[in-house]
Amino acid sequence: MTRTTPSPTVDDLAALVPDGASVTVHKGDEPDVPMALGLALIRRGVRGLHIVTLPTAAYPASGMLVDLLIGAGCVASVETSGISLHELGPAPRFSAAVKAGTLKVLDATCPAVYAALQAGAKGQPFAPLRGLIGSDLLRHRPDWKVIDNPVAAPGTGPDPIVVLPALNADVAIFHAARADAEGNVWIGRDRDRLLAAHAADTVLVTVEERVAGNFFADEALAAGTIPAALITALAVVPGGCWPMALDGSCDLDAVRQYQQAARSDDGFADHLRRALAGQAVAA
Amino acid sequence: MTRTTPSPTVDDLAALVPDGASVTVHKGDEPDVPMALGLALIRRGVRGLHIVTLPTAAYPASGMLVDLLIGAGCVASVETSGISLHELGPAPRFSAAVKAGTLKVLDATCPAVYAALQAGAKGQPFAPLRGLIGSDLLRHRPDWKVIDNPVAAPGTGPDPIVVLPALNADVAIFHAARADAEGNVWIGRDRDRLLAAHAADTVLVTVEERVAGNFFADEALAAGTIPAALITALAVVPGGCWPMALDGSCDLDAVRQYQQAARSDDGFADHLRRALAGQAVAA
Amino acid sequence: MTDGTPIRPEELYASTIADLLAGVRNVAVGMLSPIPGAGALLARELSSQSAGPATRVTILGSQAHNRFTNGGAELFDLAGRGRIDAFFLSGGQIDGQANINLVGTGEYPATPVRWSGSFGSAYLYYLVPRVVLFRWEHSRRTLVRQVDFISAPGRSEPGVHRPGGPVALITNLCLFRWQREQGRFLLQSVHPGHTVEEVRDQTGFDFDLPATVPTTATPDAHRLALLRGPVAAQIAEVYPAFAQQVFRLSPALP
Amino acid sequence: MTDGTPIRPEELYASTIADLLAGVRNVAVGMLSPIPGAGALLARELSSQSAGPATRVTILGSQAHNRFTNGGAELFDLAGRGRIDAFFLSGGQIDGQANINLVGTGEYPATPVRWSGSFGSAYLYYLVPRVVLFRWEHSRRTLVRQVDFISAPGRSEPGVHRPGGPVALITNLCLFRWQREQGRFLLQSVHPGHTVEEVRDQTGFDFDLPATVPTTATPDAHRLALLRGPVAAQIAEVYPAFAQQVFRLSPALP
Repeated sequence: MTRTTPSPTVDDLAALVPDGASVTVHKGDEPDVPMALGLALIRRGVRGLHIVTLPTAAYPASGMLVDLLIGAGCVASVETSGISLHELGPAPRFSAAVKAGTLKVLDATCPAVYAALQAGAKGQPFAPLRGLIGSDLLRHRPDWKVIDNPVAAPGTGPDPIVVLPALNADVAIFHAARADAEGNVWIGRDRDRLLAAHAADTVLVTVEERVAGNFFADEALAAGTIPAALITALAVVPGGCWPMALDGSCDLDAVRQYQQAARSDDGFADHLRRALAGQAVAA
Repeated sequence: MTRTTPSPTVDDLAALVPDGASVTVHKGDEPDVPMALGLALIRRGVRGLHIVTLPTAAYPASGMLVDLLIGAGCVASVETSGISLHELGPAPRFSAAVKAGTLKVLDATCPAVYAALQAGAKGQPFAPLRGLIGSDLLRHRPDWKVIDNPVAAPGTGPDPIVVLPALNADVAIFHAARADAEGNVWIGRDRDRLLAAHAADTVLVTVEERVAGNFFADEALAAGTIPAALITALAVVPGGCWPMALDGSCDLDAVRQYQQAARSDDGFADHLRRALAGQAVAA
Repeated sequence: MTDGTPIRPEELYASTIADLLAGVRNVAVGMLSPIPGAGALLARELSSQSAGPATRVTILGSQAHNRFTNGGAELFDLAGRGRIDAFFLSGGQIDGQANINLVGTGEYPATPVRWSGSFGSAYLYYLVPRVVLFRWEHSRRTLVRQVDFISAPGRSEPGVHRPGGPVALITNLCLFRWQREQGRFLLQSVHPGHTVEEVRDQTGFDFDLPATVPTTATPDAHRLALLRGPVAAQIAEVYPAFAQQVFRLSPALP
Repeated sequence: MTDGTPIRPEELYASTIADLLAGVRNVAVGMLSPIPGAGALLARELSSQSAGPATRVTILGSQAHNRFTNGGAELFDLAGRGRIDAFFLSGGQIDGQANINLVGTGEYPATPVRWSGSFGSAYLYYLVPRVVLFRWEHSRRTLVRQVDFISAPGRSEPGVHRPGGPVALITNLCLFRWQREQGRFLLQSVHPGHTVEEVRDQTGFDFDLPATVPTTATPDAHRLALLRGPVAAQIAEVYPAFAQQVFRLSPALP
């Protein structure tokens, strides 16, 4: 098939995220952080997002992405097991918003986010998970229920266990190295992006490059591929996961500069203005 | 690390399967059928196996493997969503054993086998699954329970759903193309073997060949790899999945000959004698 | 009849299946289903020539028509998510309530005749909106008043989560439409060369019978060309024996 | 002291951690855990020189020490299966019941000080048999009578599935052993240069105090050589800044 329509841009992708949408982002130990798309969302002025971190945003670039969206006023609530700038310290706008009470946080634990998304990806209504009982996480999550294990061996006494409602985000956003001509996206052994694609209704992906051929023609590549059928829209955005690089390294100086700036409202506003301008120039 | 012990043989692997063990085998649309290991189990005279097919053994070679084990008297019970010789027709020893009442069958449906094994692989006690209600499968599976969906929205009326107890087999057995020097096994995009390896306590693998290097050094190969830590023992058995070939094709004539022979007790006994003798010569 | 070759029954059934798949976005084809596979591929060819949405076909066991990368569970996961719009089931027995039996005849568990098993039916029949039942042999042996074992029921009690279910039953005699509200089959059309009486004689269950029953539409020249051309070539990858027999197509050398 | 360089606190803590991991088959190291990582790698080096089972180390964020191929959930799946024998947790606050708080101080949810979040603690603390708590800063600010938010409790009610839990708490002053039966910490040893009084003054919770408290054993020359050699080289892959600072090791050029 020949493509008759021009390739979408990050702004085309951002236009597909409605106000109030729930959006999954990834933990950022892989170059999966869709920073360019995040800035496009800010530029488009999206409001009221519910961000779900899969299961954290606690590596420098992922923490910075979520912190930027919070600081820019795009986010009403987050469900997360951790948000920070990793070894650089706390995420400043996240901490400030929590303190100010302007951000609702649904605190979770990593395997709970996975289990809920896995249930969502399967279309099953819930997933059981050990642990949690006696924690304040559970106490503050009325959506999580404790039931008596229905398959416990008879006569063994009560066996309380938590069940988590399935989680289906409206939108999954992530970056990846490359897509093929058919629109399949290669992610290697980072299965989390495949999980997010299965669990979300709309899947928006930025890639470094689009290559000829088809990953399914090579069984080695096929093993690490998200099929095109799961992807709603795809934009080629080289460097779209900056400050991460494709080798998984991160420009820590850039994140440090962000962290410095974001300690104050004015500093953040100034940083954001420059970031959006810089991206506009680059785009 | 240098290897100081000789590589295990299929018979070494068969010795690790105790009488009465539950054993997973795969559906056989990939060259994953451990025929040589199955014959070694018959040779060692294993008894009382509980075979779990993941989720069926309904391709020619997989159906033949399970049928051979049943015919040889190794199997007390099967949990399956389907056993046949695919387009060649029924699996003769399976059908005969059911009719004779000498084989207990736990009839299942494919996603139930997956869901139960996935729960087992996660160490969670059960998994919910839609469907099933009103079927005779459910009626004959007292281990499957119907509960009221504990996370249903209030005021929406009862929402019955089946929960399946987690399934952890004692042993997983399968064939694969190759292992690396560290003992990692490459399976490509056939995730079912990875699932079986996670869900079983003992994992016995035959491979066509062992290659130098490490699959984790190549992110493309890593994406389709079972880590060595999950594998209990590994034997190099070229052609270990015959009558399948590594390209996924199957020697249908061989399966047809088996099917003809296995229609009678004598024919089966004769076939088995020759198969074991032939393998002993080859080994 | 592109080349004057008579229409084969397989071509008639595949064409009828393609009609039932009109407008479908995602259709999956399970094991041992060459005719449904051909029907699905025909629907895809037709959709690519229409203004509507393209039909995507997944065929289990195919390399060319299988983009799954999450193991054998992926089909069921997608169905649970409502992402499989159409699927095919069959049965050793099918009854008038659209219950299907893939397990065996007589008293379970020591069934005198044992079939292979229920496969994914006890799940997909509930979840996939358009399930097409296909059973070549139309007889009182196969289409029974009540199945001996319910692998999957045709309908469910109120309150049971059931977005999916049967839409039609195709046999070598006719096409039945499933009436979800009434819970009964309706004779929609009789295949060329067969009669309503024959259907009535050979069917073990009651069904609704309109005053006039049309003849099942045969594929026109365009459809036959598609079936005998691209569809035959594609189905040969998974079902070489079928392709050879029906379309006289030998498998390509590797 | 292989080369006369004084023992650094990080080396003492890593060596103490290695003692706590003796005989462990599978240890996993989570995020932001360079000292636990060094301790685990030291335990692995020691195990490879002993007759017992080899210790396998998985370090999140590492390429060389990560064989996971099933996504981020694999660590938790393995823990659920009982296949992770040891793990490390910390806390902005830790109390005398071994409850840990990774969320923040004050009244939840608008915590005046907000930390990053609970990560996997509310699961792994229950499932992993040997959880080692490590918190560098030993003060009444960090070791409190009662945490403001329980990310994960130190113990559970009878009937709650809990094969795992804490075994010890290491700080910059001492090593506490957790007594599961009593539900209390016991002061096991005090680090060189520090005193029992200092520990008592700086600890916000009650703990059991034996009549005599030994000094924490410092790593011998063999251990120091391992730490400064292979362990330093390996930990530098994940924590280059840490390796540079503690072991004066610059990251290798790619």
